[in-house]
Amino acid sequence: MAHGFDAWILTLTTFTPIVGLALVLLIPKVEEELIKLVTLLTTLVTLGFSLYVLKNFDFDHTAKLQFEVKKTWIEVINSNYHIGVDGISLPMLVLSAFITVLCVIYSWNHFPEPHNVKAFLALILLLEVGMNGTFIAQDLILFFIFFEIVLLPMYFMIGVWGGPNREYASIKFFLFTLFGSALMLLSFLAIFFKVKNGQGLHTFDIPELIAAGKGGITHGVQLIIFGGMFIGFAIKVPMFPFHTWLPDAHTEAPTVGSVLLAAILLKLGTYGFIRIALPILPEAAKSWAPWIGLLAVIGIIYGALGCLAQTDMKRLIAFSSVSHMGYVMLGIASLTSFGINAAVFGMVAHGLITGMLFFIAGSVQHTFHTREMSRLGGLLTQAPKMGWILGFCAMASLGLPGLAGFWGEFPAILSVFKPADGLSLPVFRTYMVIAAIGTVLAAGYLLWMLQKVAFGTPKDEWKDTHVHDVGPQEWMAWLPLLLLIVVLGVVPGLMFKTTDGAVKQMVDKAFPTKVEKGVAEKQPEAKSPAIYVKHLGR
Amino acid sequence: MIAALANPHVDFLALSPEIALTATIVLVLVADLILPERSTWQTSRIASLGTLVSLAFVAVLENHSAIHGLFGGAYAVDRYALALKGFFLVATYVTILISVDYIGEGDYYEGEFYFLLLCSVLGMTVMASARDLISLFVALETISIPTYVLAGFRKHDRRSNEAAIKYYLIGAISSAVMLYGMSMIFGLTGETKLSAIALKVSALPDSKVLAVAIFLSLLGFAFKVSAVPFHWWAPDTYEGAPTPVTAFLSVASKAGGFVAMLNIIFFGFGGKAGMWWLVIWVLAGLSMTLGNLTALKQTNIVRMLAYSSVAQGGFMLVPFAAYGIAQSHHQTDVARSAFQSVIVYLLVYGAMNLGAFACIIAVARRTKSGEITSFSGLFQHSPVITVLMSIFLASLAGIPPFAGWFAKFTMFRAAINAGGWAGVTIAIVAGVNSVIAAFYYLNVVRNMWFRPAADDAQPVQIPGALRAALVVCTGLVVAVGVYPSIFGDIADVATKTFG
Amino acid sequence: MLMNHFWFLDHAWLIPLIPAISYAVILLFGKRYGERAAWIGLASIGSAWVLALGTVVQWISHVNDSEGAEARGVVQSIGGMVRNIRLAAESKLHVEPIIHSTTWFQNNGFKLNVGIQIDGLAVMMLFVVTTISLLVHFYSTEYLKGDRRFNHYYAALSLFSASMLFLVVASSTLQLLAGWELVGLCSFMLIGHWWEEKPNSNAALKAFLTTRTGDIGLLTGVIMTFFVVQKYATMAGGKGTGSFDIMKVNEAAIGLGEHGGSKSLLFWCAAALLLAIMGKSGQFPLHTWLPDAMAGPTPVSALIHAATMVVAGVYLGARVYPIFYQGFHIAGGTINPMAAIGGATVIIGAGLAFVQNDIKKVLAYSTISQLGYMVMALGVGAWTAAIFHLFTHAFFKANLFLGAGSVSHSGANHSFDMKHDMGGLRKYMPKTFITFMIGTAALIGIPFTAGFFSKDEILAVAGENNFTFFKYLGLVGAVMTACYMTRCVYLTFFGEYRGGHADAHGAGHDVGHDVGHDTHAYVSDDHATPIHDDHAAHAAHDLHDAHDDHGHHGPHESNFPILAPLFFLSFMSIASGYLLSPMLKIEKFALWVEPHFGDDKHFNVFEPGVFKAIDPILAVAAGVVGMLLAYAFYWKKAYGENITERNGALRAGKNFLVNKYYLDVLYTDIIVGGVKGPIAQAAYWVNQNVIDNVLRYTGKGAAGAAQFVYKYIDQKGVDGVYNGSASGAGALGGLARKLQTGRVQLYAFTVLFGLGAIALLLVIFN
Amino acid sequence: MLLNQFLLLSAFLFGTGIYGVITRKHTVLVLASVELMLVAVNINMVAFGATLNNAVGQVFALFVLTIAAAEVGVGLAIVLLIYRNLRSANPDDASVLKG
Repeated sequence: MAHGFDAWILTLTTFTPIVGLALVLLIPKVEEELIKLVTLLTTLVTLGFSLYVLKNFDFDHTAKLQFEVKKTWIEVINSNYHIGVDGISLPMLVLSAFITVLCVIYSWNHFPEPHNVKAFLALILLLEVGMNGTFIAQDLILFFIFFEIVLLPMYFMIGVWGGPNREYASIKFFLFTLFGSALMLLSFLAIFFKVKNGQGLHTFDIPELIAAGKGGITHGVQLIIFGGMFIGFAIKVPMFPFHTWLPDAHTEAPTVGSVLLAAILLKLGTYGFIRIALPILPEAAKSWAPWIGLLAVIGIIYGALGCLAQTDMKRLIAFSSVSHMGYVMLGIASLTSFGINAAVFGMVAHGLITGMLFFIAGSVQHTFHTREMSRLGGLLTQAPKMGWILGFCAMASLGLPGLAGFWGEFPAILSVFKPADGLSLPVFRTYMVIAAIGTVLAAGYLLWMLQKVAFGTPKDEWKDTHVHDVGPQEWMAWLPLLLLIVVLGVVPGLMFKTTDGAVKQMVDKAFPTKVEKGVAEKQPEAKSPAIYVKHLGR
Repeated sequence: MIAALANPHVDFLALSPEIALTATIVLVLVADLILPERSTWQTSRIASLGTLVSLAFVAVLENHSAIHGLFGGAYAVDRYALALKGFFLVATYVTILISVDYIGEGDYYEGEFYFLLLCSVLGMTVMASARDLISLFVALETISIPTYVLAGFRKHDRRSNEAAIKYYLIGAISSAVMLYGMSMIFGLTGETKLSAIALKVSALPDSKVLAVAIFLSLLGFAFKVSAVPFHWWAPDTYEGAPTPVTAFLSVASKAGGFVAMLNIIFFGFGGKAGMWWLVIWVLAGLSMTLGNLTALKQTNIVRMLAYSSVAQGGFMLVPFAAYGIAQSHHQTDVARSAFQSVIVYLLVYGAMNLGAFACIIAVARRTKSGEITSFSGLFQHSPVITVLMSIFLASLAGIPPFAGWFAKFTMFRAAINAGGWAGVTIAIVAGVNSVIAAFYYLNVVRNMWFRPAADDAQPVQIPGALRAALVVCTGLVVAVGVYPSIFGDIADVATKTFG
Repeated sequence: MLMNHFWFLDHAWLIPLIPAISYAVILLFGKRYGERAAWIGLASIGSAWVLALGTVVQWISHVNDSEGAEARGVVQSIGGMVRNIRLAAESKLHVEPIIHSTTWFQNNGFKLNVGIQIDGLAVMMLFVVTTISLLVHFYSTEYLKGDRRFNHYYAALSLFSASMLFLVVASSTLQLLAGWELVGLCSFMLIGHWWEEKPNSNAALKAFLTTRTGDIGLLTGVIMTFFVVQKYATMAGGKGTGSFDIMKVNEAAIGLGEHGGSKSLLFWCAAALLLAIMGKSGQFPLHTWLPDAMAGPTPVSALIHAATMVVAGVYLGARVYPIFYQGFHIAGGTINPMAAIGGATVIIGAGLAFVQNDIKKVLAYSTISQLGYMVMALGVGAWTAAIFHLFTHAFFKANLFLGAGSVSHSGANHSFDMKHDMGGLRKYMPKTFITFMIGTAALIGIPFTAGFFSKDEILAVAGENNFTFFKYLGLVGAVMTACYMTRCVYLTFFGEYRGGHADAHGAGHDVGHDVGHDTHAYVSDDHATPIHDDHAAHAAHDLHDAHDDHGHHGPHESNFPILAPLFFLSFMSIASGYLLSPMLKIEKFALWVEPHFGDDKHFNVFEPGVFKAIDPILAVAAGVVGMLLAYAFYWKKAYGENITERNGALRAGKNFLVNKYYLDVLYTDIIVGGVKGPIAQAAYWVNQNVIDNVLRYTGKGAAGAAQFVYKYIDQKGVDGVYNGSASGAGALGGLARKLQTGRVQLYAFTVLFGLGAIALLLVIFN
Repeated sequence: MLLNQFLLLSAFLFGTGIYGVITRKHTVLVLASVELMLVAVNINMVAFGATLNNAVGQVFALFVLTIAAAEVGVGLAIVLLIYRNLRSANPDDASVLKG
């Protein structure tokens, strides 16, 4: 239990945007500059809080829940306001606060069409509350609440400021996620009634539920409960059969909307798997794992094929995130701590890279007023900086070693080579090969896009128009992302160090590997000549 | 038995809320006669004050720990009854607030309006404490008859008359059938007091006649709650009647029906749950699905809300079914929690619906039309009312952080808690229905936010009383959404009083 | 401190770092320096070269010290190669590599170590890469003068050198993979240097995607190496974890190979890595990207597609050789996939080189063929020979490429079309001619040139390890190599200067140098090869060089920055051969370079071939026969003043041939005609239509499948279900609305009817 | 035996009442048939009260009578209203609200 300021820090990180929201609502619609300033200030303060959490986070035992606060919230249903951060949720929390600040900076003079600054920034702040909250919630109901709070602001953002087909896209996004979360809620309730915690009480508390273990639910029922949660999270990820809302939502959403959607909202699903589905119902997870793997792999290939068929640049990037999230789910499906570490890394990396890609797509649309690749071309000649950044992000996205994308995909593929005990090796190894083929397809559609948009000479439509290259706002919004992509790519240790402890503890408890009988404790030195490093003496 | 009737010991404190109400009714009547034509709006002031006084009495009784009983238990004023009386009175107060300007601006008989309104509320407060077949019947009729008149209050408008006649006829038939059922119950048990009936009924073997008797007596309330086979009157009456009356009908009188059902089932037929839970289960499923499906294609907002209230009625019946399932397996604690969730849903539904109707009235004052398309582009020029309307619609759809999610949550909880194939299937049907419901609620939101405004649209002004009503409703919806224990505890305390 | 014997070896990590820094500097400040960006590149690669030399010297002294007394009398000169080295002693004590690695990150008990591993192989590669890169940097200052993106080019070149050196010093397979992909990226950037033209960016895309397909193998292969180590560690009962370190991987491979156990993991790992080698080193069938990659500037082709990048595959093979050795049972002498692919590539590469009219394409196919040799050598267990051939090939192939560049740059105003714009250039460009001839000689394997020693070594060891089939395959390859190289030389330097109308050509040097003009020139060609390859790429990209202003008045000798590298490389093409030749009993190279694979008493693969007189003679004979055939075909027909008089060796060959004149006619008609005619045409046709199109069609197929999947399955199928259910609900709603008729008695009827029905049900069931 | 006859009578009356409500084309007669149904209920009540020798039956009947009177009063007022507006007492004419 944290006390003093530490107890408040997480609540502050989540609810400062509400304060900002109230301030923004009070300011009349006309003073746009003031509104922008207040919003930027609030998001910066929230980022400051999250960085405080990062600084004071005790990295030695990342498994332990830190900054933990547990207050009664609705004692009728024994659900309490239990929040805390550990190795898995810390990176996501900081990423969420970080991306929101960048979005506010980027949209300084990039406001989409109906140009209602006040409402737009208010929605971003409300969105941030939902996002931050989901990552710190340690109670099923609290998680559900924040999971759904995110829905409305995104619905309005797509609906009011979206592209031509925005109404269909926004309602589709809304209903998909609502259906998923309805089923998820039913599963939460089923767990609530089936599992008793230490004191023999029904509880929604995630750590207690994990500790309670199976709690006497028969395997069949476990499968159904996991099924409900699976659908709820799979829709959000999105995984193969439930993904059709994503391309529509992304193509119609305003730039900032699709950045937030891609960077954070998609991660709620995978985070849900890691935080709730896997640890609470390990047996069900083990019997579901091959199917999750199958859908993930289909998602990779299906997403890649989807990209190859696109003419709209942004829709192509949207399909690419279906494919990338396939890798993240593949990592999770392996049920090994290696895979899940890769999944968490993949979530952060995908957030940064695809967020950047959407930023660029937004700027391209802002300058060329179209995203049709057939009409674009020769970006490198007209706006060289933007062209090179697009190239850089394409390379990061196809998983070039040395950039963040690689550490999301490679360990995931590696972990599937040797999944947790009890999972069939041949099946998962075929997944591995397919996923590897997926990397080629990824290179295919990304470079194909790069060639169509960046290389070649500008179409005569734009031949003479003066095109202004990357502006100051854009630089301020993009530079941190680019730096992070490189830093995480070169030094993945930063991420793996934080997530390793928490993931290991979760996996060892949920999927204990059968230790060979009677193994000598001391690892016998393999019969090889001592490899000694020179210059001891000299 | 006769001796008891001779000089019943009357505990006036227990009756104080009803007395206060009656006094207000009389006052309103007299004021209407005395006051000159111009200042008849004073009657609304008196009516609202009277409701508040009665509410004060309820509060006084609330912290009186002792349970007051009258007429040998036929009229119990316990925590449960007080909670519901409080709800009815608050709902009425908000309805009055809503109708002050509506009635004032339209050419209506102001005095009579409030008189009828308060009579109906009196019926509801009596219903809350009724533990006897006769008082149940009398309370139900006291609620219904004034609303028949209120439904037809716009005398020169064909649609209002039509609403009244339909409401009247179906109402009369249902009460007749209910009485027929009650008479058979009386015949079988020889008792009218619910507690006595409960003993007798659980002693009786499962006979066909008993099953039919129970069902017939339940049917009257199904009409009031507008469960599906008996809901035909609701859409037409809601559309025809003046909007404040519709609000009153959809919230207060529907709640009255539910309270009656609660009383008769919980205190009367609890023992024989095995016989009637399947019926309620079917009613719930039908109401939800048909209500939601028909609402999808509606063009008139009030008619859409009518079907939505039919569907919400269906959602509220789910805990009843769960209660029935639990009782048939003799899990009393599960039954009690199902009972609780009905009360929570009731309270939340009341706040949401009244808020929604308040917004519709505010907008209709300027657009003069109930069509959904008339809402298009509202966001461009009057953002406040748009945000409020969106909050209520989102809450009706059950989206956090508004109160609706907690109502839906307790409903799901009751269904899953009851368990078994019945509980789970009804839960899944409810889940799918809540998604369908979200579609048409959001259709209105879509109109308001995404569609361009008509060029001649001016901003919506919200008069004082309506503004107060909106503040109350929004405050409740958001507060309960963020901190659900407000209603959660009320329901918990209410159901603790009896076993 | 400098004098510490191992300073260079310890700080070898500096070598990749310096070019990386120069990349960053040029990228950030390039704009301000303009042309002078080249000097930053040159300075960085120069210092890297000096460091590399330091490592070479220290490594040699380190090896010799551990040799003990016998190796006295070794004369070492820092600058040039060792001239006269006395024979080393027989007993070979293999020296441990120097490894410095730090834990990069930890993930659940598994530590990823990143660092440097310096041993003979690495030192050799460091030397080759830095030397060639230095020369190319110097060469490019002249060749690309005035190019629009001059500093971008130099930035990419430095990045390439950095990543290649990073790959070379890698101590773990994962680090090797990182370097491998970075090198792929740089080749993408450099091939697509003039990305305005579609063909160039197509070529760049094709190169990246084909190598990327190979990288599937690398990705899965590296993963398998991790589990090979884990299997070996846990096999001995230990609780060890997997690791990517190359030393551990090799140990585990040897261990698993020896102690039996399931060979399938090793086999699949070897197969996967072989796929990677095929992709990167342009082995059959993934070789089609290499000729297209000639769209890039010539120095790039010289550096990347001749000397360094393409050999990365062979380097990988050498680095984790035990995996292949055990995985493919190379010791058993049976035909293994590696040798088979190598052999096939040798023949196909040589065959295709025959029919090219573009000098760079010829050299590209010849590189493919030579790479085939190296892979075949690895496949037959001739580890040292393969690496030695890599060493020598880098020099003479770079020499040839730069020579071709010089010819095009000054001789044929930027066209690489032998048939059309060249011929008789030896009169105009004597120096380039001499260096080109030396390079060709080395390539063909004329005695006492580098090629002769290295190629001969491969064939000798192949024979020794009783892979006789591959030995003769190699010989046939040698014949064909000689043949096509002579043809190339003849067309470029002998006969009349066909670029006659170059002046007019020169004059009309505007941008309108349309592509169509080139293609029709081939109609008149005698064997009417339907060359529809991407020659357009060359013609198109020429117009970039066209803008350099130095007055184009017909072919003339290139200036110093172009010629200097050529001289150095031709010197190396000869001198580098003398490091390892059983004939002359010199085994210095083997001594220095052979790696240390743990206790290698069972690895007989490293014994340099026992010298048998027959082998060199055979090789020489093959070379001479090949040359004579081409000579007979061209010179005889051309009657021009021929080369043989001036070159002693050729004169001897010619006299020999003249006596067998009639035989000659037989040869020309049957063999040359046969070889040149149908086989080559068929090979080329197969290559263009089948393999190349297979790749192109897979691309198109994928796009087609994508269209289908997206249109039908995604939009119609999956989305259809959701839209369908939505409209279905709507329809149901419409229907339900009809129930509400508005007639109150009908309502009453339904109420009472419903009531009656339910009551009836209750009666029945209760 | 006596009770059954009463119950049969009341059931018969209840049936006719229902039939009348559904088919009569004049609203006032519909109201009359509703009254018929209430009469059936009263018979039931009184019959049970008598057999069980319990006064509550009659008390209930009295309540039903008074409430029925009030109900019919309101009903007739509404019917009158419709007649004044639509000039016809046929319930089918009052069906503008539908769908």
